[in-house]
Amino acid sequence: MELVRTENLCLAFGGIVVADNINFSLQEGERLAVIGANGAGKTTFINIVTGYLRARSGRIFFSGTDVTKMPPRGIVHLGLGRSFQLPQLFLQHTVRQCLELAAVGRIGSLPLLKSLSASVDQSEIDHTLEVTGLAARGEEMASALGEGERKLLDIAMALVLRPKLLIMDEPTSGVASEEKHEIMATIMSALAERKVTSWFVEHDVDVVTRHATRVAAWISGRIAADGKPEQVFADPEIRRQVLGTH
Amino acid sequence: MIAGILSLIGAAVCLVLGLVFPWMKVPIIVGLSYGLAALGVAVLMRAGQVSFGHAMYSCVAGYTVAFLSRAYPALDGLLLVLAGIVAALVAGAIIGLFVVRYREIFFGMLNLALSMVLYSVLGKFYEITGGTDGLRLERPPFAGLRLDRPGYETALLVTALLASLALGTLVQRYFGSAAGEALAGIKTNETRLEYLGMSARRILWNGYMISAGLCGLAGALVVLLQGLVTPELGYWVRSGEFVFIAILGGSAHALGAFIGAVVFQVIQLVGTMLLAGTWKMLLGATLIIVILVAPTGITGVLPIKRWSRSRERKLSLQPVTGKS
Amino acid sequence: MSKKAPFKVLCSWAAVVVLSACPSLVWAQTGKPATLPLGITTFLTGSASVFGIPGKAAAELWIEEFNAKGGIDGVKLSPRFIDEGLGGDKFLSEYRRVAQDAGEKVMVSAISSGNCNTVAPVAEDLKVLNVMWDCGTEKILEDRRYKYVVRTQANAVTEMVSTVVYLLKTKPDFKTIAVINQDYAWGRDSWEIFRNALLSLKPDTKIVAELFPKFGAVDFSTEITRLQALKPDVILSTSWGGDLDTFARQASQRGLTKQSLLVLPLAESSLERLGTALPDGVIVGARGDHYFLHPETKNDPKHKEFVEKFRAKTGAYPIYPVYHMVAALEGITAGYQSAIKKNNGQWPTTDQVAAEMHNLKFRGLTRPVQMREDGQGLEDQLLGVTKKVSEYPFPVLDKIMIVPASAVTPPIGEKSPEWVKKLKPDLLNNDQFKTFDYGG
Amino acid sequence: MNLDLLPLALADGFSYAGLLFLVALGLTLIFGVMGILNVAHGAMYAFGGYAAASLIQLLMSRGEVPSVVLVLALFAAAIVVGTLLGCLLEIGLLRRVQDKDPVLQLLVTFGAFLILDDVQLLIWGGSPYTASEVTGRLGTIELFGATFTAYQLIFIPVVALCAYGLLQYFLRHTRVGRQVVAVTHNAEVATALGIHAKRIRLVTFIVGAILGALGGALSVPSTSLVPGVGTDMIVLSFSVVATAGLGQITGALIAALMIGMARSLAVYTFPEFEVVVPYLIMVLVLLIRPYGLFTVAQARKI
Repeated sequence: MELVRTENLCLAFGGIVVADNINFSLQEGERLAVIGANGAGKTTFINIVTGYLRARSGRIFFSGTDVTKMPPRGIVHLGLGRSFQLPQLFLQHTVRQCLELAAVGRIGSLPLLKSLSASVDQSEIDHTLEVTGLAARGEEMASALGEGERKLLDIAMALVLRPKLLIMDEPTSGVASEEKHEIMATIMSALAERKVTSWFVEHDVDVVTRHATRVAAWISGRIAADGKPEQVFADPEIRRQVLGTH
Repeated sequence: MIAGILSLIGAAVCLVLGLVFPWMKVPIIVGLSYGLAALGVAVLMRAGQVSFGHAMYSCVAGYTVAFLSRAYPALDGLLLVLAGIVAALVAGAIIGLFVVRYREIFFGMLNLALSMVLYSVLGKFYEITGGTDGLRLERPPFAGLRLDRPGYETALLVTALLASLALGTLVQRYFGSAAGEALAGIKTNETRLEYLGMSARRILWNGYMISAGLCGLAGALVVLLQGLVTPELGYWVRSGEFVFIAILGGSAHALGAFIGAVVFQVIQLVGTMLLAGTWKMLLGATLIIVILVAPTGITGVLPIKRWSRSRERKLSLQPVTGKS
Repeated sequence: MSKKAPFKVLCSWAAVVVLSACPSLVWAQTGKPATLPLGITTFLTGSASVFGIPGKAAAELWIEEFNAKGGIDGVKLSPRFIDEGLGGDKFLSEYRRVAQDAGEKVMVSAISSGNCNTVAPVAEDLKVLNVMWDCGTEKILEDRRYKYVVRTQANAVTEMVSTVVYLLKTKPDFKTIAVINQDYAWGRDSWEIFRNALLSLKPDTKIVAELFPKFGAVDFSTEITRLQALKPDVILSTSWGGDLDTFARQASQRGLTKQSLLVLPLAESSLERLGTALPDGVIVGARGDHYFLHPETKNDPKHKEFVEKFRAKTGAYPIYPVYHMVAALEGITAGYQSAIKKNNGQWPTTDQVAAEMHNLKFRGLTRPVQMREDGQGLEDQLLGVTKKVSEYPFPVLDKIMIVPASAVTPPIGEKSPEWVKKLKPDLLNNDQFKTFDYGG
Repeated sequence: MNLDLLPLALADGFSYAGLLFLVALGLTLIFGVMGILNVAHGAMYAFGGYAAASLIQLLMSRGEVPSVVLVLALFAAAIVVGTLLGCLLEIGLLRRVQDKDPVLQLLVTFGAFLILDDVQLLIWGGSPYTASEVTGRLGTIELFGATFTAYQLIFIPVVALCAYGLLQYFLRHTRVGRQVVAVTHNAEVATALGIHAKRIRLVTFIVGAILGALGGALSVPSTSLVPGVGTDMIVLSFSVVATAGLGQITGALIAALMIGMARSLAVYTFPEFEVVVPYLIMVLVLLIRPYGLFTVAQARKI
């Protein structure tokens, strides 16, 4: 079924158009890779879809519900997880506590007295630590993690919410290229195991071709090309503008 | 657990001191009330927010106590305390709705402004509030007993001690709980909280209520002790003293607020003896030194922090199944 | 700890019951002490330190001399000063620390009516003699009979009624009056008394404005502009300290003093500071018959000598809080001495001294003060109008009138508000009101 | 109140606003550049005032002094006090907490304030200080049938406006001023551009401190200083700065006028509200515009 649909989504900051009348749709089970130069509007689009930014016009649906005016937390409860280009962690908590918080989040904002005794399924957290390869770091402070591990923790927190769709903003940026594949592999297997639809921003063509079933190429606030990786990468315009190769 | 034992010992010491040297009762009760108020401020510090107007909740509670007790002199002291707390909670709930939208300096300043409004209004409407001289109240019955001053003060002392122990434990539990962890999350990353499906404002609002209630209790106790309430109880400098104590003690553990309060009282005692009128100098110096040397406060540098961390985990997030 | 709590409750309540059973922890009196500690509360900080610090200086000066002369029957006084500026709970803590320290002691407290309100019941409960040395509120001693609390100076009623008397005698023909007082109990209560007294003695007076700028205000421009627009014949202000200085200065700078007659019952304490800022003809009071040029006692050696010593110590002429402090100390020591006499030479108990303090005549530096059974001191009132003279860099008081307290103080058992309303105009024809001209 | 009193009220509000603005200006400048909300600013005010009063009394004791000298003495006192305290605080204290969380920085200045407040008590004691001579020299003005002192009605507002103009010129048209602005926008970049951020911060703080001290110095001719003047002044100027929006210079001018006028209108209409007015305005403004009237808030980058 259809997970995300946007209708005529528009947004501009000052003069710059960051979302130019976007009609976009994402089906359950897809693995979408988003490519495009910096400032093309990839992250902005994610921010709009996840409710962090308000579109000037247009509508957004998530698994059938109109979420145009919903704050992120509302959409999250409908089953949308998100990770960030700069990992958004609780640096003064331990890795496990971060995931525990995510678990609490899934229960939802509790009334005060309930939350005093709210308990969390640790086995779930242990499992998530396993699949994201953070099992060994559970008791470390999040601030002690390396860049790659931070990315993983960022994603692990999203996973604990058991999302239908996980949007990952450059999950491998700032990671040494030899690590990239390994990290992507870990993530994708974790997602596959839970049948989570994925949508990730990625620059590395290899990574994209290896993990994506669909590619959307962004140019200045528009989706310039959308389709199977081989098709999109075949398009010379895309090669020039997005990948900067000939 | 060590923290718990420490607090019990502390409580016992206070009680003994109060019974052996009657004049000590007043400073001890005042000290405990400062501790409770600072505990309230410390709750917000967990979320990285510092309020420079929380004395207003002491003030709200204090005047509630005074008005009630003047209207119904037979009303029991314990009931008055409760009434005070409730008033502070209600005020906190309403004001909280607005101020939780603000962070850092703006949060601090808005609280400051609100407390100054209250302070000025109380000082102005002489017919109702007694102006800057405030309202006096006769010694009410306490826990059903008609007590003379020594007995009454002992009763207050015991009440203050029990309240401090109970609330200290509760707040410590709260720090360790899901809500408490989320509260601490506000300090580091609100965006993430939002993307975990939680409302930072709602979490902070809960914390704000708790802090208001604690400051209310503190105010009620002081007013019952001195039989007088004045707007000074809500002046920004007093709020500043709450913050001072909370910073001094640190927000790593609930015990911090009370340790801070003890230090504060000692500074005041020593200061007034050595420097007479200029004892606040010592406060200033201490504050600066603490921030330069140990910004996380006493509980931040003492090993007590680690105990509490391991303790929090056990307290709060017990595994439903499997290992921890 | 939740397990331990109930047990704690038990023993704590046990403690409560025990303590409430035994009367209260007063210290058994064991004969003559080595020294007699005096817990003196005074403003060392805040705006009221204009009174507090001279008061402290006076106490130090007087006690030093008194001890040099041998103290009370060999017992030396040892003052312990408490800052009223601490305010509220902190002040109370300090007061208790001194008041409940081991051994006999006398408390001399306080300047602020608010603090007097706080300590009076405490002292009574602790059975410690407390001498209120400067606060004005008459309510304390009228609302309740105290065994251990006395006041060695006049109260607001005596002060205000005598001010009304003086005003009506010097300017009988005014129509309108405005008031600008500090916004706290003294400012409000003193106006209440003044207004009622004035209206019962001169019912046709019209009150055109009642302004209560906040206590410690630093600018009265707006109020003064308003008063200029209203043009009242008389402007009353019972303010003191920085507030009074600022108001008086701005008023004379902006010519308000030319337009209306200023009545400043507390201005004696500002005369020297204000210097030439205050024009001639302003009515000034002294909260008692305190004035370093007191027509009857300015040449009295005791008074004269003290004024000189005080100037040498502080560089300023004594103001009324200084006289109040001396009066309090003279009163206490006189109380002890006559109690010792009655006790045929033995050192008296606090109760005996307290009893003495309720019926005693003693003299500070000016006219003697008569203590009444209700613990209220009868202190005559001195007022005058400012006059610039060459001898001093600030105005002196001319057309001085000394009003005997007995004529303007409600009798024991009478409540001031009613009594003031019952005042009759023939009060003004009282022949005891002595008047003196400057240099006369 | 009847309308013919309105001009009187406005005249009062105008002169009151002048002083308020001077103090607020220093506070907001320091925040704009250093991101520090300087509680010790109240101490600058008090020290400036006491110093000016002492200096003038000293001069007066030396026999006849021309009015110009007296007026200059006010400024001299403010500049000396501001520079000394400014250096002391910035170099001795604020530098060490530069990269700490703003609230901690605020608390450090609070500590400094507590100390300075008592130092002032030790130096000048408890009795009121003034320098009313100056006001007397400048004479009075008849306006709408009331007498005003030229000092309050004209001198203070003029000085306030000059201070505003000079500061604007300094920031816009001088090298150091531009550097200050650059540091305000982005200290890192500014440093990268070879601007000596450290020095700029020092300069700014001193200028701010002088403005605070000047506020105090200009208040002594018309008022009496008593212990605790600083304490009230801080919160008052806070409310101006917060109403305007932290770091907003022109905003502070407008906010000061608003509060000044509102206050004096209150004295004529609801005297009871005189004291509450500034804080009421601040609360209302902050509730409607969280970051003050003239600030535009920016979203957090993720």
